[in-house]
Amino acid sequence: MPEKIAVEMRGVTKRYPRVLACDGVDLSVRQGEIHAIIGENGAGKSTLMKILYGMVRPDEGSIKLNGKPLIGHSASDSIKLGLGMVHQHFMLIDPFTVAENVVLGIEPTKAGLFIDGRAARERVERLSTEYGLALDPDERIENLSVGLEQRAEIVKVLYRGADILILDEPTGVLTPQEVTELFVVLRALRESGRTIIFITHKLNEVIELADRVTVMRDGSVTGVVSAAETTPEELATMMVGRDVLLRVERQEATLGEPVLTVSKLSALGRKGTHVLENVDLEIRSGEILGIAGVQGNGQTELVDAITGLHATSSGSVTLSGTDITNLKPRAIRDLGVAHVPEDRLERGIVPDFSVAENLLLGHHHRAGYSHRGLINVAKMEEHARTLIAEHDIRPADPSISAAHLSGGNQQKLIVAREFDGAPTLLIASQPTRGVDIGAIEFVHTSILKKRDAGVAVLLVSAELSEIMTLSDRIAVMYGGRIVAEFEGGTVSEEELGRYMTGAGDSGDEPVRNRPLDDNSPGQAAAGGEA
Amino acid sequence: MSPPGALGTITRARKSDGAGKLVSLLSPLVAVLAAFLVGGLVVAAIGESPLRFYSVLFRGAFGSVDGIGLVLFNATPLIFAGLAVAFAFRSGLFNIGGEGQLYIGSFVCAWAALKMPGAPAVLLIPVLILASAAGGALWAAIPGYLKARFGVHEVINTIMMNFIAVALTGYLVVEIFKEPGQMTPQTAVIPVAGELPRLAGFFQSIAVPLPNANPLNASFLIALVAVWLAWFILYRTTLGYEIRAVGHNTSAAEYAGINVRRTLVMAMLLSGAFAGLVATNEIMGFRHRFLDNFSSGIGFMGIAVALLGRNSPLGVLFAALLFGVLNTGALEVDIFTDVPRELILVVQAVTIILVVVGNEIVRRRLAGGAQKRRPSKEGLEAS
Amino acid sequence: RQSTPSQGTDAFKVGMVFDVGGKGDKSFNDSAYRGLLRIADDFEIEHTEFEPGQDADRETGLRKLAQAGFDVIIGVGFLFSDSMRSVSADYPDVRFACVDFDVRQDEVLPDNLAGLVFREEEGSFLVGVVAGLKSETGRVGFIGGMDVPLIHRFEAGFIAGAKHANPAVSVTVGYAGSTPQAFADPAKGKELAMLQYGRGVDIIYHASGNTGIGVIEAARETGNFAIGVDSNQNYMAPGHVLTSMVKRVDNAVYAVILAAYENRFEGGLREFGLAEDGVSYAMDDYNAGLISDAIVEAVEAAKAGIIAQEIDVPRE
Amino acid sequence: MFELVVLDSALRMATPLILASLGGLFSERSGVVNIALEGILLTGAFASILATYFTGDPWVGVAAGIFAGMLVSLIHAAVTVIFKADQIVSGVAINLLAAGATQFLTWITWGSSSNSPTVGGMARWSLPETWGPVARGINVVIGHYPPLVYVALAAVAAAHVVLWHTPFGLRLRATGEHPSAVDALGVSVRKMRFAGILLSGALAGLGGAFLALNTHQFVKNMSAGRGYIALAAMIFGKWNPVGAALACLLFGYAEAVQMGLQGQQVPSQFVQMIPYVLTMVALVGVIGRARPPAALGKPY
Ligand SMILES: Nc1ncnc2c1ncn2[C@@H]1O[C@H](COP(=O)(O)OP(=O)(O)OP(=O)(O)O)[C@@H](O)[C@H]1O
Ligand SMILES: Nc1ncnc2c1ncn2[C@@H]1O[C@H](COP(=O)(O)OP(=O)(O)OP(=O)(O)O)[C@@H](O)[C@H]1O
Ligand SMILES: [Mg+2]
Ligand SMILES: [Mg+2]
Repeated sequence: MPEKIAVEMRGVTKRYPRVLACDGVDLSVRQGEIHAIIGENGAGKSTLMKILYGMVRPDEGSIKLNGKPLIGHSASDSIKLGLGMVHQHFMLIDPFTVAENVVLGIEPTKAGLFIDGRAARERVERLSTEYGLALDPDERIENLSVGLEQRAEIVKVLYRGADILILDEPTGVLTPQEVTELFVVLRALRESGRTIIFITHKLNEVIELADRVTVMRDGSVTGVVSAAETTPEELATMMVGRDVLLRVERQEATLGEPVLTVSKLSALGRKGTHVLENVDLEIRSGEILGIAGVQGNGQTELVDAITGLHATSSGSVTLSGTDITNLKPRAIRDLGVAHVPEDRLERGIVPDFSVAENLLLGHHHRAGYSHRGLINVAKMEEHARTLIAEHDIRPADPSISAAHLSGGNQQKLIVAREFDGAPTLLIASQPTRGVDIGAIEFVHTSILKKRDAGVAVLLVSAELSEIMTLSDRIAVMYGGRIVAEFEGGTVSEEELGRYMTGAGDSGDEPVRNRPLDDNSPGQAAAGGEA
Repeated sequence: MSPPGALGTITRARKSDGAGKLVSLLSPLVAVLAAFLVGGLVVAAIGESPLRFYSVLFRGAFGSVDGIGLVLFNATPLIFAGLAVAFAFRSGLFNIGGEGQLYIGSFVCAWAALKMPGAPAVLLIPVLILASAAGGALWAAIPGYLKARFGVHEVINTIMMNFIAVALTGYLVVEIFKEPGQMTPQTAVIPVAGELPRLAGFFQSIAVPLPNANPLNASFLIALVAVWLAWFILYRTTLGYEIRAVGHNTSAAEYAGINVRRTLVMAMLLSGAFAGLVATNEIMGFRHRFLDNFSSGIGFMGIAVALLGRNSPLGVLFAALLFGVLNTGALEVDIFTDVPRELILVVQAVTIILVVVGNEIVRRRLAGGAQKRRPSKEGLEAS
Repeated sequence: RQSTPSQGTDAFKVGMVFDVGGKGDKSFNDSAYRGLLRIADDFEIEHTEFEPGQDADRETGLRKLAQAGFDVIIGVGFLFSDSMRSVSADYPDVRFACVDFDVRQDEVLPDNLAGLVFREEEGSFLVGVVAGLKSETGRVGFIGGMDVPLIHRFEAGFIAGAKHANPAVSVTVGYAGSTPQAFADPAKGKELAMLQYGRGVDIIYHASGNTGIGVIEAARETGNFAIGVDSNQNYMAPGHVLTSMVKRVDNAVYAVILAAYENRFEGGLREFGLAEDGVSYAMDDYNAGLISDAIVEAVEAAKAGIIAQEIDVPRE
Repeated sequence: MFELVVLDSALRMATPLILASLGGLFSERSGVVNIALEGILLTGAFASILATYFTGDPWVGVAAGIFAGMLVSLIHAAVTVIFKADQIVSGVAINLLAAGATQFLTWITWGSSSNSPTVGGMARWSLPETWGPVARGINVVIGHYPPLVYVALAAVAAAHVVLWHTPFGLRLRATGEHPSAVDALGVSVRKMRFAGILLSGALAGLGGAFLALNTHQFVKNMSAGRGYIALAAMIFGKWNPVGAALACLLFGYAEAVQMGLQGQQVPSQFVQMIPYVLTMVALVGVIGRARPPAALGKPY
């Protein structure tokens, strides 16, 4: 096969106000290959691809497409040149049909004026049969599953005649079954001569699918390797810049009484489907339960159901013997549940509030801060100064607005607030998402300190290494159910991965690597109610 | 909860540091000056002297103690109406219904006064102030509730309720409460005990020669208290904290255990109460009865005032004073120059447009070092 | 604003504040304005006029004029009644006149305030006679502006006149609304008239200020007749305006200013009826062909009867 | 209350509402709230009388109304699309501006800030009678209403076709739903929004022209809240041209009935409330939840 270069990026640099998103990046993709780009959160992968696609203008650097230089191109230029991009966040219009989404912008017309609906439908059908992307062109996007939405995105790109496809984290939101199907499609596309650039965090996928891999860290490229000649470990080292697993000092757990007992918990999602099904969990005081799973398998709903933010349809949640099922969020908080939410900006902080005000969020009604409906401003500021000092939040100014803190410091703020006030149960959802290494270490140490102080911790993370490092016990969620449960340190990353992808799913009962004892979730729940 | 509103979100004034703060304070000032310039150009274009135009305008407002009294009098209802908009804005709601709320507040005020003919002033005045606030609050609570409970956008509902309030009070005053034997669609005069005192006497006693006929009355003092109260509620009470939290980030508020629905309804209630207090000036202080259609858009002007005041209570006070100056001067201009008063409306409108545009420009300039937002919010919501 | 008064000169100065509907309504306000222009022409009189922007400006505007040394200040329309009472009390040296003053029972006006009121029912009676005789369908209509006693007088006189001429005639009545805005809504006036014409009415008398412009438009569009009010509106749709009930606000305004100018102004209520030439019906080239001599004779007979108090015209 | 005259009246009164709500529709489908409809109606009304007054041709007036509407909407477009300022605030300011500017210009042109002189109206459509009885028959139909009534009805059909059957309509709706998706496909969001807002101005300006030319005169504030009612009708009609037009007809009918009911015991104020109360009830969900374009009100 002649080695023609499809995409050639040289010295691409992009500066954002506070970050150097891409720092002199070189990327070379051969025609007809599947080229993976990997890197941690914020490494600059999406930015690089947006630059290639013409949605973001680089500050420096040059781009060549099939040997021809691209200068100041726009997204529509890229489309004309045969570039297509499936974005990390899908760009589909919910109330439109698949066909309408596909043809938008290049509509087939009758009499040069009206949209030719039949032609649009036929073209979509032809494309979907050709590449095995089964899709109903007349179905509205809002009725599609995520996997089908992604197919629509791919058809959209193919409709525009793309021969270079960029897929930004296509598997992050897919079920394992859907991932397998996607890979079939991508291989078929490669067979047809197309070039594919594929961004992912999952190293196994890279090894399985890609021909070559470019690894990024902190905005620069740390290596380009052939997938056949590397291992996940090697890739991970290149990604993070040192040994993969973070080593944290941890002592043996001293277990106490059960704190959280979740029993036969089910909940419905927006479309009326089960997002949680018969979930059983138990966490004792002084114990960390880690929940592993691919995003979108019910972890968010589980946390929300426990904290009163998502209504449950059946089952119960018990906190130290008190039934808290479907209580109001404030009531649950007041019973000693702290919660580091998975989405910092969406939930964790009020960006326009000052740091001091943010540090009061959720505690603001409590005695000491609030008296007869009045906020004790002096107390609020004193509280803020203490927490800022304890957690080294920078800059150390309680009056600055939280929007102006860096992501890591925002996360520290949330951790400071939620860890304060002696919780009995601590729920930490993606506690280190998008934060720098230093902050990660700080958060991990804080979580362990809480555990050692006898707090029950529910840790939800997409980062397997995080789960493996911190958890005393690990549960795996898949399709809204707990499919497996392990003692910490008794299971390998591969094995976990197998369950996470549904591969180890044998039946309704979760797999456990230890005999069910007296403290099995079901019985504990019954005991709690008695 | 909190489904996306029918009309989307409101861009919020953002807090900015140091030099940014200065620039964002200066930008409305620059906008006002630019709007004056536009007005001057129009005046020149129709062949009149802009200098004379503005000198007449400012003479009307500042040329005499009487003029200054009129400025304060004209500013009073705008302070209330502006506070109503600004307060609701803090909870993320856009209350366009000040007009309707002040009609209902005023009607309830007049009605309560007529129902208590023998009551002494010490009783009647507080009762009427509360009645005014309650009337406005009640009217505002309806769209607030519909927003909180059904997610119906408050903008449409408050507009609808403006029309309904005008028709309803029109019906009540024309068909039921009209002063017998009179043509004017107005109620009878409220008892003297319910009247707020004019301030002329007080000012004369401290040697400020405010004429007896000047309509400035104690309602202005109530307005000043209301400014303080609005600030105090927002920044010093738990409720205010919750209102602002909901306004800035609804899902964070929900996560923090704040009852978002209740907070929205409370914010609207208080907002409507401020609008209803317009009655203290119009009914208790000045007209001493409810006159059909008396307002001619005070509620809508409140939107402009709030905007110009960047939705802060103190800002509302200053913006209302500016509009008071313009309205007072407008009459003078109308009578004593060949330029019609409508030009002042144009100046006010241009001011608002320049202020919002200026805000955005300043925000974008400042955003350079400060923005920490997601690159693509839309993408996030769609996926 | 024809001549902007120079403050501080000794010239005799008159200020006029208009009603809702404003200058250019071709009706009530314009009639008052004509009176002002006429006297300003006849004598050395400076004058200024304006339309209040907000309700509170009614009173403030009157005060501003009084402070600025105006000799006579005229408020056009009953909405000024309250403000006139209070401002005239504050400025006893300035003379005030209010058109259509909304007088209270047993009210005694101060020396410096003249209330100018008209016996509109008498003029309305005459145009009612015209309508009663002219109607071919036997159905005539009345459209009022704001639903208030003042306008009820027009309605009552018109109905009485029509029945006087033709006892079998039926009268359809409509009002544009119950707020002052009802005098300034020609779109609504037109639709109200279209409805009446559509139901067989062939002559409509309007007493609705600006709103009536729409009534006259509807007459033209449907080929029917309208009867104008306040000013002579015959010219507005030649061939379709049968006549106009002219309310001589101009004469009243002229007279009251003249009295002040000649230093013989007296406060109190001044009534203008047929006898005082305060109301009448308009005959000119535009409607000469529409009104037969027989009709003119009948109208003149009714007029004589009213002046002689042989015909009793109801007020409501 | 189904007399022909009442229905006729309803249709005529619905006409400016229909045009304005179609205008609102194009703007909001592109994602831009248009509270400025009220001011655009008013400006269109003023411009149409001004042009008719000076040219004597009401059709020139119509063109002027459309043009003026577009001019005003251009301000809205600039403020909201280029400067990305708040759309509601811009609309409120434009309404204030339109009220002041039209009165000011009326005063400059005719010396009264309340009223213009009357101008010649628009002749009804008709074929020459000499063409025989068929022409006369056709005239009964096409001459029954003022010409712009037919134009408005045709505009409803045209809007439906444009929105649902043309590439432009698809892109416009897509812009209102998900602008970044449209952007990613290389379609300019800015252009689509400008187009939507300008169309909005043209249609509402036409509505204003009807309002004024039908009464042959400009009167201050003659839009009298119709812009807001049109907005309500658009929502009531769930952002669909046909639905919006039906809602306008309903509102027009309520008003006509109110006039027709005079003399009977229903207080007019209550009949006046009908459209507003109906809208509120409709929004709460009696006729199903109205779903606005997803990106409505969000600057892009
Ligand atoms: N529009 C923007 N404005 C400011 N900063 C931005 C913008 N877009 C991206 N960034 C920043 O640039 C850096 C790189 O972001 P990018 O989205 O490319 O990361 P990524 O590698 O795709 O991460 P992830 O795996 O989380 O998707 C991050 O620090 C991000 O916060
Ligand atoms: N009515 C008032 N009385 C006393 N102090 C006030 C009043 N209004 C505002 N302040 C003071 O001025 C400060 C600035 O107020 P402002 O409402 O403008 O804040 P801001 O910068 O707009 O904040 P944000 O919009 O983030 O809430 C307040 O924090 C308060 O201390
Ligand atoms: Mg990315
Ligand atoms: Mg502020």
